[in-house]
Amino acid sequence: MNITPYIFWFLSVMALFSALMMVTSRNPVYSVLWLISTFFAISGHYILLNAQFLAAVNIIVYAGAIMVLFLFVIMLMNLNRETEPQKNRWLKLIGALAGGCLLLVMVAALKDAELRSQQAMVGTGSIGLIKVLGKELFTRYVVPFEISSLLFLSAMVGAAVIGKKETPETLKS
Amino acid sequence: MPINYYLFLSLALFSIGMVGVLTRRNAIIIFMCIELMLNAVNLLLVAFSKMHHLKNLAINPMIGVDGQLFVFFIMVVAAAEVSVGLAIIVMMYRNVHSVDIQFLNRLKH
Amino acid sequence: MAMLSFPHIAYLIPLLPLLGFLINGLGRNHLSHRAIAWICSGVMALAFAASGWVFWNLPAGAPTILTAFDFIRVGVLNIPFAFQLDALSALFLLIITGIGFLIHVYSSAYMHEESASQYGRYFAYLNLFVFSMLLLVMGANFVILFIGWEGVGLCSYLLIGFWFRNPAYAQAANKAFVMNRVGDLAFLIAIFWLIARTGSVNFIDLPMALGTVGQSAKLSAMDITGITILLFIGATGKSAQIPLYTWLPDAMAGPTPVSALIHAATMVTAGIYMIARSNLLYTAAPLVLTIVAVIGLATALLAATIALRQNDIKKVLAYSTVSQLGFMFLALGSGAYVAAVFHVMTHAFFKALLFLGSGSVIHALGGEQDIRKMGGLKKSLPITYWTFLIGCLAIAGIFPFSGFFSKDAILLSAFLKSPVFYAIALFTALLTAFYMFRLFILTFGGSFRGMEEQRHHLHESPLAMTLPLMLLAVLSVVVGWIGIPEVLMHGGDRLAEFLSAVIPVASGHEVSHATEYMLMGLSSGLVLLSIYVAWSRYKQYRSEESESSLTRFLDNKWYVDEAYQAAIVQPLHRLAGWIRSFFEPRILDGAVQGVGRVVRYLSQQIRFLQSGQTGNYALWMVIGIVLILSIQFFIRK
Amino acid sequence: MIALLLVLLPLIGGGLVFFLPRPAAVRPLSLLMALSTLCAVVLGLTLYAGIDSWSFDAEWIQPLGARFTLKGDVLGKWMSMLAALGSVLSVLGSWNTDRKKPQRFYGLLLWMQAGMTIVFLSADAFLFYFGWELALIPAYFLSSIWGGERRIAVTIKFFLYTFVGSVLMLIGLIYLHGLTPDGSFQWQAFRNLELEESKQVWLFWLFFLAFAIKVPLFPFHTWQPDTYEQVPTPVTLLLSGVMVKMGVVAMIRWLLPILDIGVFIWSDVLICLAVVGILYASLIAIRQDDLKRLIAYSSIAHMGLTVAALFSLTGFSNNSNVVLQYHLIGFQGVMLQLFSHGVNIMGMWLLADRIESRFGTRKLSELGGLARTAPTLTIFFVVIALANIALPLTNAFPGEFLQFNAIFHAQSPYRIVFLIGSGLGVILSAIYTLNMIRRIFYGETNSATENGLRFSIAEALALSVVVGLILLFGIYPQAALDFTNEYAWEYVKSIDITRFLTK
Amino acid sequence: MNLLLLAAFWGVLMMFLSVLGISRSRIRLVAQWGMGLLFLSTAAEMQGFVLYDLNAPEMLRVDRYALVLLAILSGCGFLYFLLSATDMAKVGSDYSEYFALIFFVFCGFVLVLSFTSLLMLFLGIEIVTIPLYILTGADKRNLKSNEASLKYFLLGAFSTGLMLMGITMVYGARGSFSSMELVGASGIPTQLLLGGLFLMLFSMAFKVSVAPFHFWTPDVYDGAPTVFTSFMATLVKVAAFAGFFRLFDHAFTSLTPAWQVWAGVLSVCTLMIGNITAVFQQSVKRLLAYSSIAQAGFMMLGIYGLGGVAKEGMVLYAASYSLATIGIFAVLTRMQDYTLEGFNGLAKERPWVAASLTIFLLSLAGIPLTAGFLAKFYMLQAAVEAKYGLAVVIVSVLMAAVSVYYYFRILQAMYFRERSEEVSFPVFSSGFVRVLMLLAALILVMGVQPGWLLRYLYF
Repeated sequence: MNITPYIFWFLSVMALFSALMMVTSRNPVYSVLWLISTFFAISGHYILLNAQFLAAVNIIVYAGAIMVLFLFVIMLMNLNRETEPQKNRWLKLIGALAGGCLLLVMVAALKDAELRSQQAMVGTGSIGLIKVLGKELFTRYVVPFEISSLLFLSAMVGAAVIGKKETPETLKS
Repeated sequence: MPINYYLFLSLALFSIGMVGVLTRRNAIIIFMCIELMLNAVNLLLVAFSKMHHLKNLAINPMIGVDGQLFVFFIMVVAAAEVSVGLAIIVMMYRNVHSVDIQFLNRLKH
Repeated sequence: MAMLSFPHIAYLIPLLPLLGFLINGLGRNHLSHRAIAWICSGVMALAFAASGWVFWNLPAGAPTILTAFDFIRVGVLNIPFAFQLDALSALFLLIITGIGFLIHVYSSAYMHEESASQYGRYFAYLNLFVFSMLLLVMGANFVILFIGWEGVGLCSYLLIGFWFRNPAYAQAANKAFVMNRVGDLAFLIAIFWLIARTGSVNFIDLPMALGTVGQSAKLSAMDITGITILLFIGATGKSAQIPLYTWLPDAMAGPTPVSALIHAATMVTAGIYMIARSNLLYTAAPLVLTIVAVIGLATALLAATIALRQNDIKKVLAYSTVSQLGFMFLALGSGAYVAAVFHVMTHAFFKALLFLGSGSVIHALGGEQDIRKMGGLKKSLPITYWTFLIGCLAIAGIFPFSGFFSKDAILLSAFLKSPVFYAIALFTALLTAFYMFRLFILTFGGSFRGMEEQRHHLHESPLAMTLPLMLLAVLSVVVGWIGIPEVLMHGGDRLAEFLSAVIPVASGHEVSHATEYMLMGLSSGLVLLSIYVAWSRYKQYRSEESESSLTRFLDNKWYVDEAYQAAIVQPLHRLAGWIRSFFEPRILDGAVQGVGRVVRYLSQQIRFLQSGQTGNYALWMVIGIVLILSIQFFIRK
Repeated sequence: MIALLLVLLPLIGGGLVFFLPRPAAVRPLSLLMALSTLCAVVLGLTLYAGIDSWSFDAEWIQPLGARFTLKGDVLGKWMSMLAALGSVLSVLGSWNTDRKKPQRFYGLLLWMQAGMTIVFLSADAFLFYFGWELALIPAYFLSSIWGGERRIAVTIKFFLYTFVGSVLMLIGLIYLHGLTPDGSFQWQAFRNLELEESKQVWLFWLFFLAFAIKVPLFPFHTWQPDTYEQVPTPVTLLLSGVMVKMGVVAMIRWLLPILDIGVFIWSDVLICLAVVGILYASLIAIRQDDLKRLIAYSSIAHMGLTVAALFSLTGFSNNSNVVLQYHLIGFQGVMLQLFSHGVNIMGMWLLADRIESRFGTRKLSELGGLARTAPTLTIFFVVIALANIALPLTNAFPGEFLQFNAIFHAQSPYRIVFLIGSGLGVILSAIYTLNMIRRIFYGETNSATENGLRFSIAEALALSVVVGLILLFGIYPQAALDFTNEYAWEYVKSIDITRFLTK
Repeated sequence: MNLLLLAAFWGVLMMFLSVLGISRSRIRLVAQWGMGLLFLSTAAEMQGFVLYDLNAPEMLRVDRYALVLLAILSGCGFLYFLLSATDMAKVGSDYSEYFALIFFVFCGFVLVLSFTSLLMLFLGIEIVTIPLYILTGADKRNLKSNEASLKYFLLGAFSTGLMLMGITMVYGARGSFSSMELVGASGIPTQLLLGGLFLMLFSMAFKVSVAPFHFWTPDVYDGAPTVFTSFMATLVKVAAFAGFFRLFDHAFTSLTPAWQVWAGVLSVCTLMIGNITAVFQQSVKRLLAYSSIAQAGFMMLGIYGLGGVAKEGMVLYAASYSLATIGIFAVLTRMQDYTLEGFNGLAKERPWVAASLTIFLLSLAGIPLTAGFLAKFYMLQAAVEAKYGLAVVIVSVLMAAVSVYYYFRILQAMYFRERSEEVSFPVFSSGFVRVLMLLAALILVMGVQPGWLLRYLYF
């Protein structure tokens, strides 16, 4: 008797349901909350896959920092009401159809591959541990790690450029 | 777990995110949908990493680390993107007091 | 003269008029009337002298070929710029230069009122005309002949339109050139055909091509028929036969001496010359010969009927030329090449005489050409009167004038061909006599019907004009005697003997002397009768003759011009107009522009895809992805 | 070196003229450059006639395998002479016309000549294409800047139309390039390809369209009358005198020898097009009131004949010398006519330009009576116009004569139809030419034409050269035929496709 | 690697310069010198002079292809700075930051051009695009700029999602992120790999604006400040294409039969949409945006006909297209009126500028004697041998003819029309004109002797 499949199914259903709710919620704040719930479900999957580090980061960074930022912006803009006017019904339908078709196509294309016999290692395996990841990150992956700093630098500069208020004086100088 | 399950789950999440992008008008929610898509990718990456790990356990126990590290980098990038993206949305909001992308139609044809 | 050998002198013949052309053409603004006249007539006189020398010194037997240089020599095709001197060409040389000279002399007085530069231009053209005609008859192959052929066409074009201020004249000139070109096209195709089969266009190679000499024939019966028909079509253009004759009467727009030149010595006889030249081919194509005869006969009759009702002195003469040319073709078609050449010769003299005489009349009347406004000119223009009379008698074929002999030969040949032909030809001859004397009587007989002031100015022409008239009159009488038929005088047909090297004497069936006498008598008697009828009918001419549908039909020249207009010119014109104003801009260019328009239209439509809506953009992307993936995964494979 | 010189002289000369500071010196300098090119050609034909002096080969774009190969075969020599002559005539002919920015005008003119010379001389397909377009660009600017009222719309049509053709040809070139074993653009390499029929059938059209548009062949001609009408005449002179010959030269060099089977398969269609074009253009010319358009259509008709003759040369000889001999006859006609038509049409443009600039109109209906007031013009015009319709003893006659022979010998069941069709063109050409002469020169003068017209020395010189050439090749065409004979013989042997039968 | 280090350093330097508050002309000078230095260092690296070797072959490998393209990019960047640096000042107050961002983008170029791991490709693309989102929105009070920025951001992020999904699927199939073909080629579920490949194809197609993923391009190029449009439309696009090319050249060569036809289809679609839509545009800026789509279609031919010739073509295309477009945009930036009428009569008053523009336009249109022609030539040559190559090539040349039409509209405006009264032309400094002419000269030289550039690809 293995409990893993049950956890898997539970988390999956939760993730899907929350995602659907996120997309369909009219109130942005609800959307954020449903998204956070999705993230939790995904984190649960990570734990199931024994990717502890990622599970933690996902909660802290995504569900914690990023989603709070979203929430913050929504609050700032006072968008926490169901103000969003609805898109053209047809466009919505087509959009949903297109997304559905994509899913269908991908699933149909991939379902009968040899992938069927493959298993993902659940519950065990050391590669998700901080120790292993950290060692890799600072040896083989040090170059991308360093370079991602550039990404942050540019994002920082960018946010500063965008965020600064343009005044006539600054323009003149 | 069969890898197919993970594959279809994340494809489903990915598609849900995509449908959100296609159907919503609020820029922030669209952005959130994109984040959902990224998370679907992350999940699949982790699953694949575990799959390869399982497959090659005997040859090289380190196989599969790449996938998880990639997820880490995706998160990094996502964070950077969020900072810039939200800044842009706020700037937009400052100018037009709306984040409805349907009003973004000065540029066309 | 010791320096000058036969080839040198032969070369001189065409070169002299060319020289005259160049001097006058380039120097016309700097030369006086007198100088121009002297130069032109001088070169013609010299050319005549040279022709005479060549004529007498012509080597017997095989023709003399003088090759100046290679005109076109490509592969198997060799077209030398060569002259062929034999009996036929020598004879024509004499006629052309002789009559040409007289016409030059005559013109020097006739055109005296033109300004010096126009005068020079006129004579330059005249010289060029003679040069082209000399090229035509001297050419040793079809191409050189064709060069001259086109050259005379060009000159006639230039001269017909000489008085260029009158648009109608220019129109007439165009018509002449274009109709000639129609014939020329057929001629050219015949040449191509000949080249294709034999690789040669030289006259001396014809026997070989026909297989009469040496190896087997290169030309099949089909080839010969085709080539001869095409050549004949060419001849109908140049020699004004049905269906291409209508330009000739219109060509009267030019100065009268030019008409004389065209009708008598040059141009229109080219067709006869060409067929006589290629008689070997024609003899081998009996079917074509019959066609030639029929066409000739029909033309002769048609033109004669039209001439009956013409009132313009020159037009009557023009139609008479067409008719006489028809006679000549009848002779050719009957295989009597010599008779045709003979008639060319006699016709040259009396037609030149008649035209120059008519020029004298017109000159005296200050440009009047309508015979209804003439009459009674006998007293004031005695020389013209007498010479014109001789011309009329000659053309009517009264013994012993030259026309009698040549026409008699033709009638005889027609009789040999078919009695029906003979009957029609005889009838035509009667008509000829009738309309010529109608013309003569209306012009010179009765009393003057013109205006008073014209009457005061009536005068005989100057010597430079009358002298050629008198000379021609004498010649018109005597020239027929070189071809006295065998029946009248044994060995009298010196012409046939002379030409026998070029034109083999046909060994056809002969008619008995009795029949010949009878035919001769019949035609002479009927012609005299016809003259009498004309005299009795027109001696008291006052005003309009009676109108009937037949006369109206004749007045309008059988409506041939109108038919051509309606059947060819107008449809072509309309088609061209339709193409120009509809098909070209709308359909062809429209298609080109249409591509541009479609692109612009698409551009206008496609840019609406760019709706500005971010959601739509993403949607398009996803649709693209779905399409590509589904095709890739489910349809390709 | 001569070959290189022929390209470099106008190229550098054009550059010099283009940047000349003083407008006054422009015309003498450009005349000098044009004349020196002509001298170079003449020198190349006489003193330095060896094949060495007419060949030039240099490394060019190595990665592509494109080389800068100029090879003056007889065709090349013959046509570069025409190009040099055209440029001299066009400078002379516009000697007294004042234009804004003459430096640019004449500079571009010389560059155009350089491009055309490259086309005529190049033995490398890439270089050929280069020259093909190089000639077009200056023409575009010349036309658009100095042209008539509708110049912008018309020249873009002209440019686009020819451009579409040439890029299709480019594809063909690239394709053939890909098939060569060593990745070469050399003519010889293309020639050695021996493509199978299935490829030739469609490859043919890629090339043919470009050339047909250039010539132009019915129904691809619609750019031409508009362009000639709007373009300044010295340019038209080069366009119709020399540039349209590029199309035929290209067919001779790049189409018939390389895609011989394709050409043969389509030859019936092509000759048919050409013949229809002759009749069609002639008919339009009859109803044309605009002098320049009339000349343009006449050019279409005459080039149609040349093309018809050219395509009549393909086929099987079965190694029969006689058939080849007849092909030789036809090809000689094409060669002669290429030059003759160039000379004649240039003469026509010189005169048309003079008439337009003097009387301010080129409508036939607004002219008239010039024979009285402008006799010299009349003589030149009549001589050149009659040469244009191939009157004997003018230069076009031997050419057209031989060409008709070619059509007569075409290996087509319809050759008689073709012959008669193109023959009718001869009649129609007489009609429109005489109409034109009649309407310009005959009749009464009007206020515009009563003052007549005098030629300057330069113009008279240019016209005299034209007339001189007309008479020279009219009376003694053998001079030209001898020059081209050997080449023509080799050529007709080379385009014979009998060798494919034996395979 | 020289360029990566120097660019990062210069980016940080520029960042601090803004804080120091020195004058704009100094800032500009530093930036220009820096860019010149980048070019020189790359040139030096080609001669074997390496400042610092990062030594991470499974992440980055700077090969000759990357070096040549980097040299072209930095060279063009230098010219771009020379021409347009002053115009950036008009966009907004953060003068120095713009430079910093551009230098960071150059770091991204290095990654995109020399990646051997899909991770680096992803990072590179992100480093390139994130600053671009900012630059697009740099004109903060201009609603068009805002809008462009937001559109670009949303769609860009969306396409990033696609790309990541693609990378993930490839990883799933291969077990490695290496972009080298050899690794993990055994026992692959091909469908998964193919799915990943296609998703990557789509997202790269988005980055280089290939139809039907091009929709962002006209709006963003139109909305962005013109100086930055110039940068995006040229260097960024070229770099993205080079990365695209490198990816498919290295990673997916053995799968060519699967995607090649699609590359052809995309390229045809792009050519048609880009060219045909451009025909109707009245604004030169928007026209150039569509033209850049059209040019992308041509570059796509290089991917379609992947191989040796295509690589050379890509290099040549990169150079010729960048030079020409930079030149045109540099002039356009300074024009008062962006419509076609605004160019009327330019040739008369600014002959040298007009002459240079002419050469740029001719090059874009692919007229011989210019580098643009040769670039197109190489592309056609590469494509013609591919499957269905002939049809694709015929469509593309016909579309090239359409492009001639709209490029020549600008020519016509400059040369054949009269200036309208209310428009006055800017005064171009002599230095500006000289640089412009240098660009034109480079295009001409490359048009006659491309070998001088291409030989750096080998040896």
